[in-house]
Amino acid sequence: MAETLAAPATDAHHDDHGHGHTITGISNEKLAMWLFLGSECLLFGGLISTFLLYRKKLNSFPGFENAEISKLGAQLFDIPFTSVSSFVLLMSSLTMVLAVSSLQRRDEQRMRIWLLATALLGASFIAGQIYEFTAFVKEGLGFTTNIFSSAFFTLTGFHGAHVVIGIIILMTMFAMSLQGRLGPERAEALEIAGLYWHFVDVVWVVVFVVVYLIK
Amino acid sequence: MRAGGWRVGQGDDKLSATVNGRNGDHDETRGWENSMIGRKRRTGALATSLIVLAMVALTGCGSDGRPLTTLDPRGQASTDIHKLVVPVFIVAGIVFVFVNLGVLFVAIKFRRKDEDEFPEQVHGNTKLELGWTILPAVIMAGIAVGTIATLFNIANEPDDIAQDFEVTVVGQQWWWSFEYDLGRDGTIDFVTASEMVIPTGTPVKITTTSRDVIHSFWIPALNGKKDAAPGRNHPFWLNADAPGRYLGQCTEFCGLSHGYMRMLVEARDQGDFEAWVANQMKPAAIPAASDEAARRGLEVFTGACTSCHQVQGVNSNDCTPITSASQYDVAKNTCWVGAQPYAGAAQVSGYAPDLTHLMSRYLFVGALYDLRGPTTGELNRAELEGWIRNPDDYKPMLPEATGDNKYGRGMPKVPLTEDQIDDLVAYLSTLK
Amino acid sequence: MSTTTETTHGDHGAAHEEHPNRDMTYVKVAIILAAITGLETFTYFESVFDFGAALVPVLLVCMTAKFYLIAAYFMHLRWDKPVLRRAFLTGIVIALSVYAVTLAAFKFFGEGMPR
Amino acid sequence: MAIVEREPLALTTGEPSNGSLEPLGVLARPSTKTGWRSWVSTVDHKKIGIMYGVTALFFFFVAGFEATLIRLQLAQPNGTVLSADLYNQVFTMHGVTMVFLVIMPMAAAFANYLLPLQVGARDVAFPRLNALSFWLFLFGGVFLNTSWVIGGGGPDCGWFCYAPNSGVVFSPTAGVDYYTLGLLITGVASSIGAINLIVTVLNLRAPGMSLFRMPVFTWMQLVVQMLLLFSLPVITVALFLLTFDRLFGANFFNVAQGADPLLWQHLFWIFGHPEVYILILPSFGIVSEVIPVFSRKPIYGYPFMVFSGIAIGFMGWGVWAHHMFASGIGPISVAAFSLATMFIAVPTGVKILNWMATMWGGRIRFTTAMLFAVGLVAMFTIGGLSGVTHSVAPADTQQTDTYYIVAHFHYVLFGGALLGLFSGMYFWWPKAFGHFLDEKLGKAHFWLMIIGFNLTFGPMHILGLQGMSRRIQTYQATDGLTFWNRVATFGVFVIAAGMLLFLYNIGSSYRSWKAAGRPNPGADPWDSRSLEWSIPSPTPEHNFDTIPTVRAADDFWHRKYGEDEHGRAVRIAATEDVVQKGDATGVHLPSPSYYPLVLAAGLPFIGYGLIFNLLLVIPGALLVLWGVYGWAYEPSTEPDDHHGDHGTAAAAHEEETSVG
Ligand code: HEA
Ligand code: HEA
Ligand code: HEC
Ligand code: CUA
Ligand SMILES: [Cu+2]
Repeated sequence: MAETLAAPATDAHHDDHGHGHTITGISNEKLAMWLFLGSECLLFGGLISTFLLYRKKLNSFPGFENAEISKLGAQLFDIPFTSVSSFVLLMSSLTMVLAVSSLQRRDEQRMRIWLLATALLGASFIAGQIYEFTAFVKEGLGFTTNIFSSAFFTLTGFHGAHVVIGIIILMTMFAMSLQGRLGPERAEALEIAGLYWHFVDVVWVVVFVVVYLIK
Repeated sequence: MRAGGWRVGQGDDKLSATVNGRNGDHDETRGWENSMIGRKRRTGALATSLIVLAMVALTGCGSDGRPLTTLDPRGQASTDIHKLVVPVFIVAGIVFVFVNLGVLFVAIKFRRKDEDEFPEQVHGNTKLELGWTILPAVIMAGIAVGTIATLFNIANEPDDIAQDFEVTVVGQQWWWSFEYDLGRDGTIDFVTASEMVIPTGTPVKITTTSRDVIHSFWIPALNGKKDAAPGRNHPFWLNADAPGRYLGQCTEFCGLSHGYMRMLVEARDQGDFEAWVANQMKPAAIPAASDEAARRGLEVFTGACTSCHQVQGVNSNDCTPITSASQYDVAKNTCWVGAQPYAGAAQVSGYAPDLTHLMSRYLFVGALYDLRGPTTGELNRAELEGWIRNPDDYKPMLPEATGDNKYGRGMPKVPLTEDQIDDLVAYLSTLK
Repeated sequence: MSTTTETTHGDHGAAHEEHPNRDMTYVKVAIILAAITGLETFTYFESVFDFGAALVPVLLVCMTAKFYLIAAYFMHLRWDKPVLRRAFLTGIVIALSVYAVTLAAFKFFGEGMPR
Repeated sequence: MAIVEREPLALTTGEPSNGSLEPLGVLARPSTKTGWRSWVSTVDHKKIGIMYGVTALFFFFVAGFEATLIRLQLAQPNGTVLSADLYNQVFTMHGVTMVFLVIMPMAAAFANYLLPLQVGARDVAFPRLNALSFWLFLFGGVFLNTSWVIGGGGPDCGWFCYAPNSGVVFSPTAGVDYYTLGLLITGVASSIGAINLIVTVLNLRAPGMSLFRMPVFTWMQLVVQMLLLFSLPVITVALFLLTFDRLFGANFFNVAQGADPLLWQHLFWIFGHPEVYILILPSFGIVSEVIPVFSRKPIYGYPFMVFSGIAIGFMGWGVWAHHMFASGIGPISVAAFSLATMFIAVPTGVKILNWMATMWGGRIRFTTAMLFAVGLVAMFTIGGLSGVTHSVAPADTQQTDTYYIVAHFHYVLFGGALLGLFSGMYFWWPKAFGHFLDEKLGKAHFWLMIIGFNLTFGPMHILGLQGMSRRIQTYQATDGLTFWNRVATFGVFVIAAGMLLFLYNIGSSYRSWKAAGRPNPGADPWDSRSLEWSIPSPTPEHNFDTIPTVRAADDFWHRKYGEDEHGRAVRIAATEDVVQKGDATGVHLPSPSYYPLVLAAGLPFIGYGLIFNLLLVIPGALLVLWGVYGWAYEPSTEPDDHHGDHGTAAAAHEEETSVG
């Protein structure tokens, strides 16, 4: 048999340190989450582009330049209010990362507190969004009012749905932690949930600027 | 129902007779022999390409009897396209022959003959492979140059474009209307359906749009397609080298009767065209008292048909029947899309073909049926009666708003007696 | 917040060196993020300060900075394997280019939008 | 032996394995390895692959039947086989079914079966998610097809379903709702599958299997899954917008409100063009495996093959508007997309020529698999070249929406994708089922397919250039299109004969194999090159006794052959000595589960609920919840299945993120 074939495989590296037990050293779950987030960029990109296009279209649509209709557009935004809820969501990212950090350092008690704080901040963001939506509907800007409103509610609604799912994940993890099923050995699971949470925050960073601030 | 002898696409010699101009004073010699339909293939047009010739030979010679063929251009734009595509076909043909003969050759030459023999283990040859990466790139670059040149050539309006009028082509389920704007001042002067008439020689400025869904305007002999999309106005132009009648087909799937949505462009000499325009500008005359059948027909018509159809001189501006011709003012007519800045589609075709000069057309119902004999100009009474009697026999439509289908599209079956139908036809045949 | 750092670190010591304590970093990043958000919100009050033509660029820079900070620090991309960064970046790059081209095809950029 | 045993790997996520967690709910795990229960609860990538294949083949007959109806209707002018309304539904469902329920899942069948084997893994990264993908696809496909029977007929908007014609005003029946919701369901299936397979390929490669030692098939699938990952969200957006318009009165395609109908077209084709490369690249991969084996030469220019595949994947993102040359996007956009499209011919040409170069100087064995592979090279080229003529934008304005386009895409889809998939079937059949398909019948099948295919679609080039529009339910006697339409209709019966022969072949090959006492084809019946051939046929449940260590591309081949001084292959080891025996025991494998099935079964209910009655959403949502929580509380591996002596890299992972 040829020498080369019998020789030990030199490049069969077993870098089993850290989390990785895979050839790349990255866990399957983490890689999967990042791939998922990559694909979510295309989803939100599509929704944001639709919104941008239709906001501009509505403004140049004949008969829609008048004040009454534009009142049913971006003029309704309550920027100070939205800034506060953006800030709330931003801070939930901090509490999230602190929760992960706590678990990595085996401080489960603190982790649970941060986790709960994150979920609460997320929930207050959602509450703010519900308030905003109802205010718009009261002003006469419903989902079916015009192309702007359909695009606006769809975009922010998709984001809101992501936040809600995130809250459910966080609360599930909180419950698991209480059951003792989320020990430090599963810190990576929490980290991955955190990736999702931060991504949802990052999407809002974009939405806040592109939808609310740029006119 | 679709009697063969009446079909426009018929390539028979008997159709080569002269057709009299509607106004009689124009002895039009354009006739069928000048039209692309039934005309002999232009000699030499395809001789440039062996491969295309082979293909054409395969298809059984040129455009004979093929009113929609793309291989027989009759306008400036279509000719430009043709000149571009023929070399591309040749290149493709060469690559095709090369690859397929190559595969055949390799397959035969390198068959295994001996169980145990092993070929040389070649892993590749970077230079060679780079070669056949670069070579196609170079070929494609060549094609790209021609493509871009032709593209902008066609996209830009030609300098000699007709200045005295333009046409808005409006698609709707499942027929076309053509709104003529004389003087290009933004007001529509008259409207035709199914058939559009242009002068020869001069390119005509066209805008395509739609009242409901997306359609596509395509006269293969004259130019490529241009979609007609609701809420959008797409610039386009057409010209025909010679007088003739050029068939077209809607080519964007637009629902139930998409396959039955055709149109015809008729090119006329300048003078002939002007006469046609002058006639179209005239409102329809109220039938003389002596013509009792037509008079009765007009009554039926205003009762049963004017809710959808327009006859200038009969309908008012707001599309309800009027009593005198003086109430008619085309400039203020708001029933037509294009009479004002386009403000979105009505989403559903609430409009029906303008019938003012119905008898100036040869085809009707989506240019699918002969209204008048192509040679004789004689009314095809059976088809017209049949259509009025039961439109659904002629074309699948959804005229009735039923259940989920909230809006009707197409022409309904109007409950009429046979006598009434006769009277209607008598009236319609006065709409010269 | 800052106390978190010391206690947890003291408790568990060197056994978990693969998880360096970055809590202070996170807090700092959060402060910067908050500051940028403040600036963003500030642009809304045109009566106080008018950014004029610079408004959109300023906002976009703020947005990108926030995006970067969250992705790099909170999502650990700074410290994680490059494959993950590439997976995410591929998504972002495709999304940005594809949708930018789409909007351009609608004549979104520039003045007016002919129908 | 040379195979280095890989160390058993621990669970990455530290799922407690003390057995304290009782599986929850009524669906106790089946313990049988055979019978229908073993199929509906399986998480084995091989069984899932086979189920994908069977389902796709079934749908092929459905869509082929629809195609036959189309051809019968068009056999003569003013055909009366179908009404206009039915015709529109039939061609829509034909296209949708062929694309989403035939070619994609058939390619997924190969990906599922082969990727773990080719990279040297015991299963995919997330076996239960893999099962979920399959069930979602199956239920989505069935859901789509139930539109024929429940709810007023199939979608009637064409496979790209342009707005506003697909809006509720113009298509008031529920057909289009089936389209949007059905494609959303199958889209979720493909997205999950894409993530799963990418992770599998990146993470679970055997030691030494660097990226550039992976078989070309694996590479092409990797590109395909990346394309899916990033393109599916785009059509998801489009489908959601249309659904919201139709069901909840949104205005995305309401032109009267100022919406732009071109928005749908852009979103659809941003997905749609990558999609056509999603359809073809798996077949390119298959052919790149088959041709070297039967030419007894390595693939010519491996790096070029890989990079051209990647290049096609990337360029595929920049050309979508070539489907919109006539749509009125303006000359500058048209010019840009026209140029971008042309240059896709370059990487594709590299592939064609490299395949020819692989055969060049080889010792070619014309097995059925090889015939189909060579058929692809020849036939795909024709389709590719007509594609190039479309990319010339001004010319395309004469061609678009005519049968010339129909000819183009059938040449690339049938003459490319489908022929490649058949090649793969004949090639890997013994690996999957332990017996060959009959070669004589196979060759007859091939020739019937090739002849029938050219008879059917060759004339469409002519018809299209002669002005026959697509999607017309009939044409006129005076259009001069009758003759070639007749030929095309005749052709489809030749194809159908070929397909019936294929069915017969499956049955008769099995029977004669049984009658002959089930002879085993051996691990490596074709003298092949990649890892899946180093393990017995049919593949044992645990795939590899020991995970191999890889030293080169075509590692398995190099265990059998060295090279002499003339570069000729010389045998250095008997095949029997280098293949694995498949007799390992106690390999730790993921346990079967019913929950993927339960979860997936909920979605059609939600779909029907949205269409008919929101009350139906409740049982659907309950099924989904049951699935999710049953799943979350069920350890992916039974504690008592834990034998521990052969860990596996992948199989035992708990997917904790799947809760969300
Ligand atoms: C398997 C799927 C598949 C593949 C691989 C392709 C490949 C290509 N396609 Fe095709 N296409 C479709 C599936 C596919 N297509 C479908 C389904 C539609 C219609 C959708 C619908 O409307 O319903 C469509 C429609 C379509 C259009 C729109 C037509 C229209 O509607 O107006 C265009 C336009 O440019 C196009 C172009 C191309 C090109 C340039 C390639 C290239 O990738 C081809 C490259 C290959 C070669 C060129 C051959 C080999 C090369 C050589 C041997 C090298 C030398 C060659 C030269 C120098 C020329 N395709
Ligand atoms: C992979 C994709 C794929 C495949 C394999 C096919 C296969 C076939 N296609 Fe399809 N086709 C499409 C994808 C595909 N098609 C798409 C995407 C469209 C566009 C749709 C749209 O416009 O929206 C289309 C459109 C399309 C049209 C245009 C319709 C129109 O525009 O009006 C036509 C017309 O002839 C056609 C014909 C055929 C035929 C005859 C086959 C044959 O090859 C089928 C052969 C198979 C069988 C015959 C079945 C197997 C055998 C049996 C079941 C045995 C029993 C047989 C009988 C009972 C007869 N197809
Ligand atoms: C509800 C509306 C409606 C009514 C009422 C109606 N039509 Fe029509 N008609 C249409 C539509 C729509 C078309 C176009 C059909 C097509 O080609 O798709 C049409 C087409 C026609 C055409 C062919 C026009 C052409 O150039 O193609 C004639 C002639 C015609 N109608 C006559 C009549 C007569 C006579 C009546 C009354 C008895 C009538 N119509 C009543 C809607 C209507
Ligand atoms: Cu109008 Cu097709
Ligand atoms: Cu494409």
